[in-house]
Parts: sequence; C-alpha cells; structure tokens
Amino acid sequence: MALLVLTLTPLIAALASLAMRAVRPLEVLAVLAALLECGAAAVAAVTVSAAGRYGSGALALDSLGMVVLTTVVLVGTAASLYSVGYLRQEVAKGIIGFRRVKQYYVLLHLFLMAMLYGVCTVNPIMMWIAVEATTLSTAFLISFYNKPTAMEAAWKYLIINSIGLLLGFFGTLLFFAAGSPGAQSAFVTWEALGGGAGAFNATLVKIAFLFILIGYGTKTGLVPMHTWLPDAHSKAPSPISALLSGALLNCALLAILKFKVIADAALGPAFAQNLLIFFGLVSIAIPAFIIVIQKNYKRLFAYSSVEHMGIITLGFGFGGLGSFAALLHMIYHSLAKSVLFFSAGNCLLKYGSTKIDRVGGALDALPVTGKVLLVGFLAITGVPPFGLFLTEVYILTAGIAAHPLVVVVALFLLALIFVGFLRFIAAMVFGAAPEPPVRGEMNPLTIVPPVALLALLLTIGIYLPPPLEAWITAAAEILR
Amino acid sequence: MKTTLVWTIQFLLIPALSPLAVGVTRKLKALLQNRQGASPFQPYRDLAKLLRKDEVISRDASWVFRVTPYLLFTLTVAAGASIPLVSTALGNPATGDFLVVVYLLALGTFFLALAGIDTGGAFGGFGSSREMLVAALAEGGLILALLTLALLGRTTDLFALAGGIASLPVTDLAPVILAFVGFFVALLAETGRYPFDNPATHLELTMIHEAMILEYSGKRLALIEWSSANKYLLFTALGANLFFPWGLAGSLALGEIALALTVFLGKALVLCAAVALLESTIAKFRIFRLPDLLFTSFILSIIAIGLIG
Amino acid sequence: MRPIAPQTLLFLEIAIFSAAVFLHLTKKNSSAVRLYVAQSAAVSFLLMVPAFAEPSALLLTALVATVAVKLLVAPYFFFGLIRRHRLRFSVSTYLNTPVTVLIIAALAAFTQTEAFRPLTQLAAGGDRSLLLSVATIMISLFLIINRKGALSQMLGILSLENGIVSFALFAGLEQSPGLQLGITFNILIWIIIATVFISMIYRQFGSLDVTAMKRLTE
Amino acid sequence: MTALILSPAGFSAIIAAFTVGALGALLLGRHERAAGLWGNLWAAGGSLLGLLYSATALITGDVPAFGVATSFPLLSLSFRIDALSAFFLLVISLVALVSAVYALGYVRHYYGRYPLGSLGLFTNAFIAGMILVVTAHHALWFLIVWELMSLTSYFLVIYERREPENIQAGSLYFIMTHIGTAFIILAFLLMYGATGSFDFGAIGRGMAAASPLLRDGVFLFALIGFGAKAGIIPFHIWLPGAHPAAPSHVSALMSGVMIKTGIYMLVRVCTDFLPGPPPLWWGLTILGSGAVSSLLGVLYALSEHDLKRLLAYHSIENIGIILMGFGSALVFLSAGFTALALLGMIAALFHTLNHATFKALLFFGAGAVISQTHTRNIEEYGGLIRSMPQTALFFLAGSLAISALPPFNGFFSEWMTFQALFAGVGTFSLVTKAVFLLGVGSLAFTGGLAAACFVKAFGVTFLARPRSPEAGRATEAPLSLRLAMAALALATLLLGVIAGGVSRAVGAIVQALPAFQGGALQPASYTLLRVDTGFAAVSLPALTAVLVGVAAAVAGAVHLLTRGRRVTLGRTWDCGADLTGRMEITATAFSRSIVTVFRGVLKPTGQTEIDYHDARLRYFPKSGLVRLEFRDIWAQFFYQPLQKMTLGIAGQIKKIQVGNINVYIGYILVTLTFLLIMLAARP
Repeated sequence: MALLVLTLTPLIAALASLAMRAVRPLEVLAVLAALLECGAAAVAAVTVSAAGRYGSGALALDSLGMVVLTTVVLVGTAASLYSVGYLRQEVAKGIIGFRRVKQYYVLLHLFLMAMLYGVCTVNPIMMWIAVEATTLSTAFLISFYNKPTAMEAAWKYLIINSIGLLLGFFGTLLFFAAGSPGAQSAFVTWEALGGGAGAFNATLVKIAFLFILIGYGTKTGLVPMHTWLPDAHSKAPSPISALLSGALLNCALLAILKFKVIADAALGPAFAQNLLIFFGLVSIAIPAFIIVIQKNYKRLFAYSSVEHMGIITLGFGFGGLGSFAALLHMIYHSLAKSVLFFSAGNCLLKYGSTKIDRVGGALDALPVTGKVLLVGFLAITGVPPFGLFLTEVYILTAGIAAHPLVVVVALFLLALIFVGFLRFIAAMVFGAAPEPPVRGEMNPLTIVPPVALLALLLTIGIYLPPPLEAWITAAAEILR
Repeated sequence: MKTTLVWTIQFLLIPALSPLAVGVTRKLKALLQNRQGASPFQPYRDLAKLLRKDEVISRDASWVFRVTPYLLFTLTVAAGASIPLVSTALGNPATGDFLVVVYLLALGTFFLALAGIDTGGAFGGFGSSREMLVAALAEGGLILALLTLALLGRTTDLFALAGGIASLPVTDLAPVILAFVGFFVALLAETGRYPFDNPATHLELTMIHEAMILEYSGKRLALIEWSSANKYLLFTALGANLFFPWGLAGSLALGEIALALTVFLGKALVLCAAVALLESTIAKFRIFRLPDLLFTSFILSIIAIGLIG
Repeated sequence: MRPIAPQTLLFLEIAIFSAAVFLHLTKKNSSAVRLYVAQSAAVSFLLMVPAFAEPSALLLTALVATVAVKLLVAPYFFFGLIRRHRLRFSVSTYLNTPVTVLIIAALAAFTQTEAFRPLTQLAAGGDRSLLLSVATIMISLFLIINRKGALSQMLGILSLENGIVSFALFAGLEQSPGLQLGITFNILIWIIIATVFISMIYRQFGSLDVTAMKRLTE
Repeated sequence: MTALILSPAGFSAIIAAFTVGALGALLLGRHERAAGLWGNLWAAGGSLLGLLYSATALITGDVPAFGVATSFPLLSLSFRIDALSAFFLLVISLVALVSAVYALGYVRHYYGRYPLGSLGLFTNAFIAGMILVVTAHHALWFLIVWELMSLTSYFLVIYERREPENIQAGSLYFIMTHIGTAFIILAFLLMYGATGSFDFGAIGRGMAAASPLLRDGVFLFALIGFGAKAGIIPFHIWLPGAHPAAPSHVSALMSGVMIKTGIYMLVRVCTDFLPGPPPLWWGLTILGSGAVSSLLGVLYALSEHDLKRLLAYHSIENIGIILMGFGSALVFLSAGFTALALLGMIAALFHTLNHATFKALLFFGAGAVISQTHTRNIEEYGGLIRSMPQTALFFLAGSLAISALPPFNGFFSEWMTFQALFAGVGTFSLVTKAVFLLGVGSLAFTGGLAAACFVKAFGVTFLARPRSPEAGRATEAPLSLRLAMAALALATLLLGVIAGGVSRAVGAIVQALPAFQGGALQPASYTLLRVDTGFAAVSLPALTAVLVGVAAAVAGAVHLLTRGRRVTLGRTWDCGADLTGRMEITATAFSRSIVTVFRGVLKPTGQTEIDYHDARLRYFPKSGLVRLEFRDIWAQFFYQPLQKMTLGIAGQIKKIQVGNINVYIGYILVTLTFLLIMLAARP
C-alpha cells in the first residue's frame, strides 16, 4: 500500500501540476508530494527493517531496494524543496517564466515517479521501462535553459543512454532466454528469475551479464560509457543535477546489482566480481586525472560522481565487507553530492558562471554556502568525521587480500582526486573573485536543504542507526 | 690538599699563563721576521693598562654587550678547568667531557657574535657573520678530531682520555697524527690565527675577531683580550696533552705534578712556536677558501676514524 | 492456422538485416525513413506470428499499437521533420562507403564467431536468424557511430530496437501483452521526444550535423 | 585517587573539556572576548587534566586500556595509554597548556579581523585530536583522529584566510598530509592483510610471523607516511609554509608537538607493530634521513629571513636530530645491543621533549614580536631588546637551547645523541660505521650552523637599532604572553640542569617498551648524566655551579680592580656619518657567506642592481639592490616534475572527452566487442 502511494503520488502530482495556473500552488504541491513520499518510504522502511521485505504483487521492496529507495527519497525531497528556492531566484532574475516553471515541476514529478517505480517494481522489464522513462523525463530538464550547450548535453544524454538501455534490454532478454530457452516466459519477476538461476546456461548468462553491465553501466556512468554524464550534470538545473547524481545513478546501479545476484547464483561470484572490479577501477582512474585539470565546477562534481560510482562498483566487486561498505557509500555519496550540487546552484545564481575561475571568495559572498561547499568537499573526498572515509577504507580493506594491486592503485587515485579537488575548492571558497558580487545568501530555501542534508550526513557518519545498519547488512547479505 | 692544589692549578693556570703564551708567540714571530719584538710579558702590561682606563660604551648597545666580556672570560676559565693540564689522575666526571668543552667555547662565540651586532656598527655585524661561518665549520673538524681520540681511548672524558692515549702502542698512533692535523687546523680557526684571521690586523676588510670587538674599551676590552688569550692557551693545552699526553702526571704526587707542569710548558712552547712559524710563512686566505681548509680538517679526521678499524 | 515455415522467418530476418545495411548506404533521408518503415514492417510480420497463434484481445491491441507506432506514427513524424526543415540529404558519414561495407562485413562476421556461439542454443532451428538479428544490432550500433546526422542516429537507434525485438522473437521470448504495450508506449514517447529534440537542434545549430555539438569537451 | 584519574571517565574528562571549549567558543562566536576566553580557558583546563592523567600514568606505571564499540564494522574506539603514549600525552599537554595561556593575550590582535569562535573551535579540536592520536589503539580509529588532527590544523593554517599565501600554504599542507595518510592507510591495509585485524595489539602479535618482505613494505610506507607529517626531507615541503601561516600559538603546537606525532607512530610501527629485531637497513635509513634532514634543515633556515619560516626549518632540523637518536636505537636493536639502543631511544625522546619546549618558546617569542611589528620579515625588526626586554630575554633562552649550548636543555639531548652515534662509530664496521659517521658530522655541523642562525635571528631582531618605524614603536608584549614564555624559558633551563633526572625518567619510559626490555639502565642520578660503560658523563648542576662561581669571582675581581673608573655612553664609531638602521648588517648579509659556502646545496640566485647617477661616470651609485633568492631543489627536481607529469597524463586522458557523440558511442561498441572477445577467448 505504501509503495502504491509512493509511486502514485508523483504521478498525481505531475497531472495536478499540469492544471496549475500559478507558481505558488506548484511549489506547495511539490513540497507536499515530497513529504508524502517521505512518509510512504518511512512506512516501507519500518517493515523492511523488521521483516526484510515489504509489499506484494507488482510492487515490492527488499532491503537492497530499500537502500536505493532511501537515497531517492532523501535526495528527491531535498531537491524538491531546493527547487522551490532555486526557481524563485531564476524567475526573479528573469531567466525563466511561468511556463517553464510549470514544465519543470511536471517533469520533476515524472522523473521521481520513474525512479520510485523502477526501484519498487518486481519485474525486470518494468524496471527497464522505468529507467528508460527517467531518460525521457530528464531530457527536457537537461535542455531546460534552451542554450546550445544545454541542447548538446541533452542530445548526448538522450542518444547515449537510449543505446545503453537498449543494450541493457537485450541483456535482460538474454537472461530470460537463459532462464527458459525456447519456453514461454510471461510475467517474470526478479524472484522467479533468480529462483531458477541454478539451472541457467552458464556461457549465456555471461554474455547476458556483459550486456547488462554495458547497458545499465551507461546509465550508471561507468567509464568508458560515462561520456554523457559530465555534460548532462553540468547543464541541468542544479536540483536536477543533484537528483541525477544522487538518485538516478543508484537506480541504474540497482539494476546491475539485481542481475549480479542472479548471475552469481548461476556462475558463482568470481565472474561478475572481476568485471565490476575492472569497471570500478577504470571509473576511478579516468575521472581522477580529469578532475585534476577541470575548469568547471559542476563538471568537477559530475566527474566526482563517476569516480564514486567507480568506488561503489569496486566495493561490490570485492564483495563481503566491500558490498556492505559500497551500499553505505551509496547513501553517503548521494547526500554529499546533493549538498555539493545545491551549493553549486547557489554559486551559479550568485556568480552567474560555472567556471571555477569566475568564482572566488565564496566564504565572504555566500557565508553559508561557502562553508557548506567546503565541508561538502571534505565529505566527498573522504575526510573524517564523514562516513565516506570509513566506507572507502572498508572497500580497500575488503580487497587487500585478493587484489592488493587494485587496492594500492585505487588508494593513490583517491589521493590524487583529493589533490585535484582541493585546489579548486580552495580557489572558489577562499580566493578572490574577478568581479566580487554582493554579499549575502539569496533565499533561505536554497540554504536549508544542503545544510539539513549535511547534518544528516554527519550524523549517520558518526552514528549508524540500527535499522539502517540492518537493511544494509541484509542487503549486503543478498549481494554477498 | 693535593687535590685542592691541582684544582687550583686547573682553574688558575690558563688565565695566569695565557698572556704569556700570546706574548711568546708574538716574540717568536718577531724573531722569525728578523724583528726585535716586544717582551713576552707585554700582554700583561697591556691588560693592566686597559683595566686602569675609563670606558666608553655605545648608546645602541644593550646588556648583551655589557655582559659578554664577563661571560667569555668565565667560560674560558671553566673550560680550562675541564681539561687535563697536569694530571690524568684528577677525574672530572662533571665537566670533563670533550663535548662540554667544545660547546662551552661555542657559547662564548655565540655571545661574542651577538655583541658584535649589538652596537649597530657596520663592522661588528660583518665580523660576527664571518666568525660564525668559521666557528660553525670548524666545529665539525674539532669534534671529529677529538672523537678519533675518544674511540681510541674508549672514553670521552678528557682526563681518562689523556691517560688512554698515553698507554697506546706506538703502532696505533697513525690515526692520532692524522687527527692532530685536523685538530691543528681547527685550533687555528678557533683562535683566530693565520690563515683564518690576522690577530694583529686593524684593516677592516681582513678582520674577523677584531671587527667584533671594535667597540670595546677599558676593562671589558681587557677581559675580551684576556679571554681570547685563554682560548689560545686552552687549545694549545688540548693539543699538547691529548695528542701528545706523555709527561702528564699519573697521580697527584707533588713531584710528578711539578714535572708535568714543566713538560706542559715545554710542549706549549713548541706548539706556540709552530703557530708562530706558520704565521710567518703563509699568507692569510681569502675567506671563501677557508671552508676548503676546514672541510679538509674534517675529512682528515674521518680518515683517521676509518684507520681505527 | 498453420505455422509459418522457417524459410519465411529467415527471409523476414534477412529483410530486417538488409534494411539495416541499406540504412548505411542511403544518402537520402526520405529513403532512410522508408527503409526503416520496411524494416519495421518485417518486424511487425514477425510479431504477428505468435499473435495469431493464440489470439487474444489484449495481444491484438498490443500488436496494433506496435504497428501503429512503427509504421504510421514514426514515418509521420519523420516525414514531417524532413518536410519542415527540408532535410533531403542526410549529413555525411565518417567513413566512405567501401570502408563502411568492410566494417559491416566484419561486424556481421563477428556475430558468427565463437563469441556469440552460446546464443544459438536459444533457438533450436533458427540459429542463423538469431545471429542475423544480433548482426542487425551490431550494425545498427555502427550506423549511429558512423552517421553525423541526428535523424540518422535516431533511425539507427530504432533499427537497433527492431533488431532486439526480432531477436526476442527468434529466441522464443514473448512478453505479456501488458509489457508489450508498455514498451511500445515507451518507444512512442521516445520518438516524440527525439523528434522534438531534432527540431530544437535544427533551430539552435541550423543543421542536424551532430558534429557541430562539440563544445562540452572538458 | 589514581584509579579515578586513570579510569575511562578520567580520560573522557580531558576530551570533554576540549569539546566544551570548542563548541562553546563556536556558540559564543559573536562575542569575541568571551569566545577567546572560553576557548582558551577550557583548552588550558583540558591540558591540565591531560598533564595530570599522563603524569599519573607515568608515575604509577599503569597502562589504562579501554574501548567503546561502535555500530560500524571493524571499528572500535580503543584506547591504550602505555608509557610511550603517556610520554607524548605529557608533552602535548604541556605545550598545549602554555599555548592556551599565551593565546589568552595573543588572540586579541584578531579582534574584528577574523572570527574568534572558529579559532577556539579548531584549536581545541586540534589539541584533542593530537591527544587522541597518541592514545588510539585501533588502526581505523587512529586514522580517523589522525585525519581529524590534520583537518583541524589545516583550518588553523588558513585561519588568516585573506592572505592568499596562507591559502596556498594550507593547500600544500593538506595535500602532503593527505598523500602521507594514503601511505599510512596502505601500511595498515598491508598489516590487516597479514593479520586480519586493525587492533594495534593484534597487529603486533600477528606481524611477528609476517614475511620479511611484507614487514619491509610496511616499514617503508609508514616511514613515508609518518615522515611526511614529521617533516623529514624530502617530504618537508609543506612545513615551512604551513607553520608560519598559523597563529603563533598554533605554530608552537604544530612545530612543537604535532610533527612529533609522526615520530610517535614511527616508534610504534618499528617497535610495536613489527616486533622482533628490525633489519639493519631500517635503522640506517632512519639515521641517514635524520642526518640529511638536520643538516639541510638548518641550512634552509639560514637562508630564510621570515622569522617564523626560519623557525619552521629548524623544526625539520630537530626532527632530524630526533631521528638520528631513534635510527641509532634501531640499528643497535638489530645488532642486539639493547643497552645502547636504550641510549639512542632516550636521546630521541629527550630531544622530543626539549624541542617541544624551546620551539614553542621561540614561536611564542616570534608571535610577540610579530604582534608588535605586524611583519614576519626579520629585516624590519631591530633594537627590540630595549622595547621588549623580557621577550628578548626569553627568546635568547630559546635560542641558546636550540643551538645546543649548555646549560640549556637542547645541549643535553644532543649530547646523548652524540654519544649514541659515537657508540655506533665505535661498535660497527664499514657501511654502518660510515652512516653513523655521517650522523656525527651532520650533528656537529648542525650545532654550529644552528648557533650561527640564531645569532642572526636574535641579533637582527633584538639588537642594534630599529630598522623600521614599526620596530621603533614596539612595546612589551602583554602579560599572558610573557607568562607563557617565562614558563617555557624556565623549563628550558630547568630541563637542562636536571637533565640527569629527566634522562632517568625517560629511560624508565623507554624500558617499558617491549622492544627495549632487558636493556640495563645505567645508574643515572639527578646530578649526573652518564653513558653506560662509563664512556662519557656530564654533570649539569656541577657545570652550572662552576659557571656561576667563576662568573661571580671574575665579576667581583674586575669590580674591585676597576673601582673608580668611569663608564660613559657614546656613539658607535660611525666614520663621521650618522649611523642609521640601514647601515647595520642585515639578516641576508649575515648568512650570505655561509650560503655561498653551501651554494651547491642551496642554489642561490644572486642579483645585484646598481643605479648610477651618471651612466658614464661610474663612481657614485644612486642606489644599490642585492637580491638573494633560493630555488627549492626539492620542488624543482622532484615535486614539479611529478606535478608536470600528472598534468601531462591528465591532459592526455582528458582527450577521452572529445565532445563528439559518435566517438562516445564508439567507446560503447569497442568496449562491448572487446569484452565479448575476451569472453570467447577465456570462457
């Protein structure tokens, strides 16, 4: 029931938004819908932490899905709230008008719905449809500002992800085929598919998983299929960037993980793990170097997302403690990256540019955002007391015995990322701006969400609440 | 009683005889240069005259300038008491360590250099700068030369060390000779002798020690001059009694001590003569050639330690 | 109704495959769209096989929807685009025709190698058709890479989708009609959005040459 | 009573005091005076508790150990305060206490410029971080607090954030410390791989049986990681920038104790985590790097005319001296000479304590001077001994101590280090002997050069006439500053005079370390410092007594002899012209001769620009300017090439993002094909 509410709320909100004639009701609707989703997710969470599973029929959640759902709902709520303040500022500056605001909210709701449904559905094909739907709903959000570069980003996003997802679709079909060659396969659920995995044709499953990994990996932003990601993240409105990084990537990764469970049942863990380690390491390495010479802060954060997806993938590749840490890392990363994108949005509103060298002295110009940006940077690069430090160490710990070389390389790449990141953040936060803007924050609504997320991040980085630990442990158990 | 006597000698011998050592060196130098030269006792008269004079102190100078002469004199006397002058039997476990002696003298140099800067004149500062250059570089050679002996004598206590070197077989003396050469260079550097410094000069460009004490007069100048004489005799005594420890008394018997005192005076005379000879035959080095010489002294000592095996 | 002979199926698959190949070769946008329509028609025929084997209302609805989207809506949008922006010729390719053909041959050969061998056990008799549909997928992918025109890329993606659908049919995988409808709806939305995007690209860049879009390079 | 102090509650009280101080200062942020007072008083209170705790632990010999489980896997907040930890806790608390007192007055000159709240927050957190670092007993927990310490110190370095060079220095510091941490993590991961545990005790037990190669790897990574924090050359490049940038009482903490945490962990790694006799090359490596660090550190200091940078370079020098002691201890351990190892280790720890006192003192003095003159450039000081007589006296005490001149404390720890090195020269043959000789030579030159450097630092700062109007207007530092300096100046003297007793106490601490058990401790008394086997001995009280006695006699005699002689004040001989501040020797000129001697190492670039009144008649220069600059050879030949290489690779890799969508799709096709082929080739 809660899941139904969860998936239908944004749909209804989207339809209702279509009918709205003023900005204020749109905003109220967005916030209300977000709160309702939070409530529904909380209900689901309670049951999942108690029974390990929630829902029946077409919509169901296990603890693995719950982890991803948590990120989607948290980031979604924060982004909805932040959008209100952000769009108000843009309207005030005359960048957009009512029509666009309305379009934004409708698409935002649809985007959220697609992600929520994708996480909750029990059918792999429906999940595929949901992920494809996220592509479709966000394409216009990425091209929101109608500038040539935004168009370019959106087109690349659309085409590359469509191709990727078609390959993923092909992989899904291959899984079905491996499950029941030549037979009818009507409405296959994840469970049904996984149940018969022991009898699967091994080589077929390998090819299938390859296609899944390439396909959904495109959406997850694994190198070398990540190419759309920095473009899309940097051109989308900041709350959408936060959602893309903090929620969408996780949803796509969830698909890979669900197939990994099945592939592991059919093949044993080694095959999928080696692939994940390979893509994980590459996805850390390439962004690490690009971050060092980045000139645009939103792209910087986007590459950081690629890198973190790499870390998470590496964690799943190592398995065991690595899986646990990767799931935890996923939550931490979602929160931290949203914080950064929200701060980036505030900087963009203030300075009117996403170039790092146009932004300076943020600590003076934006007293709160400057601090949030600095602290968010510390969080994302894994500096204690933020939890990402621990999860990164856990992931490396998980791999040290079996893959020492990978661990050493990853460790130094992480240090390199820190070095690259620090130079730019220091320039933005402390340095001097070429044209110093007026001092002061612009809208409390653009401040509250990042600060709240940061506080949450800090809290669960220091103290891991038992229910959360329970889901993650159970989810890690599923993944092994 | 005997111990008291020897301790008195330890404390008083150096200050008492040091003007003489300087005078003797000057006299020998004059003779070598075919000059009559002043009496060897002339330095005593100079000191007495200075002590009788009034004093002028720069307005810019602080208490550092005023205290330094006293401190310097104290340190040279204390260091003199820490080295074996007549008897090895007199153990001095409190201050008789060679590092203590080296660093006590360094403390003096430190304050003298500060005093050179203190008056705010242009010469004093340059004198200090050069003094610290020479002192810093001489320290390595000095410590290593003494370490050579310490390794041979298996102790860094100077009294025990003198005894230990004296009882070494003659075949083991090669490192001692090498180390002595290193030590002698350090001696010249530390006491402001040719080719490092010209103790008789008052030409600004060549001064080191004299530049630093340019502003002193009266009793403080007397103390400073006396202190540097002390230092000269102190190094002479170190060279004479550590590298050539024969003739030192093995006990505190009066006769032995008297003999040892005589032998010591003889050895000191020889060393003073060596210094005088050197000063008459070589020219003063350019300041940037001095480090080469000091590093050579350092390396000679290293070779000496290598020879110990 | 009697089952359709394997030869017919193979013929249809060859048609799909050839359409993908000819998409590479054609220079005119209108003929490219026609090739796509032809390919879609062949896929639709394939779809009818199971639909008529066990007819049901929902299944028929799904079929009709698919046919409508692929054979009617898509060409309608595309020809509209071509007419509005006077896009007679598609923008050039990266590789010239001989090299293109060579690579197509290589990709087709690749699908016949050991790498795809495991797939053949999915369909007892139709392994050649199966591999041909895989070849269609690879060639369509290559089409998107080789073409500089936005419209051609779109057609490449749709052709890729056709290849996957035909693969699913040959592998004996059938979806429930509901899913079928969902997928079709998805494709419909996709076509609409992509068409809108192409219009927007044309407005922004004055052509459909995607190589004009290379500002985001950091 | 002692049980209560050493209980977990007693320890928590220390941390709680700093926490209250930190958060309270932050909350009081708007009220500058209150925030400063609150933060520093609580810091002082916490430090007092820390002193009490560590002293109790050392006296009773108890080893408190306790832990708190967390909800995170593998992570437990374990503490264990053995003698070594207690010793470092003592040193940290001591310096933290005086720096808190100092800060009470010092923070005043930030009023209205920078927020006092965050200063209180970060200072308290920083001290607490250091305390946690030396008491942590679990690798993950250690890494967390280690990073916490680095993070808070980073914020303190960039506290005066409107100076761009501070930001730069802070970034470099944070980067170096982060890379260092990567090496540390690697070392712990390797140990985890071998032992399956992050608990320090379990690591120690498990690593005993590990392969020599693994042990060597752990040692090497730990040396780099902790060496970067300690400032060993060539990982020192952050240090001369970061320490001066921080507020002076924090500089004192960073230079005085933070870099020692690197030493602490090196000792832990080499003796606790990797038990058993260490390979010879470990000790030789540490000894050699210590020798190089000390000599180069002092040379760089000589070429510096920023007072705080000069002091920072001296920290490198002193870390080198500490490492020489520790390195010789390791060599002796590997040869089985436990008694001599004890000597080296005592020298190292004693010098750690001594350096903490005199370096903090010197930074305090520098801070007092800077708060009056508002510049760190030594060339703009001069004559401050008249306006700041007490500060001058305290700074002089620190200068004498750091130059290893008796009877101040620096001399005695260097003396012991010398003795340890002498013992090595006398014991070993060939290569080992040569390394020890290198140490002796380096230490000997270091002593002399340090003295030269502090003649410059003290002389140019405090003596002669003021060289700038600011220096002329300076007044004596506030009371709390002078109190803190007086306490430390007294400590440098006292620790020197009772060096025998201190060395005995330190000896007991070292003997409590498992690796050094079995070594006989020589019968040192409070009055006599002796080396085992009677090789050497020195008595400080006796030395002091001799000096005082002779000085009194001399002064008395001279006074009697020269009664009635007048002392008049006059002008310095000025060759007929009026002397100004510009005619005194400058710091640059003072050290120029030494710089010229060591030009092969320092790579100075001298430029002389003379402007003449008449272009043809070159007799009357209008103005002359000599510029002496130094190239940092480590940056030039190591870090810059490394950076260039990284940027080059990055530039190449960036080309992946060509911007062309066709290429992007090509990546997907190629990856797919590649993986399919791999799969076919190796099913």
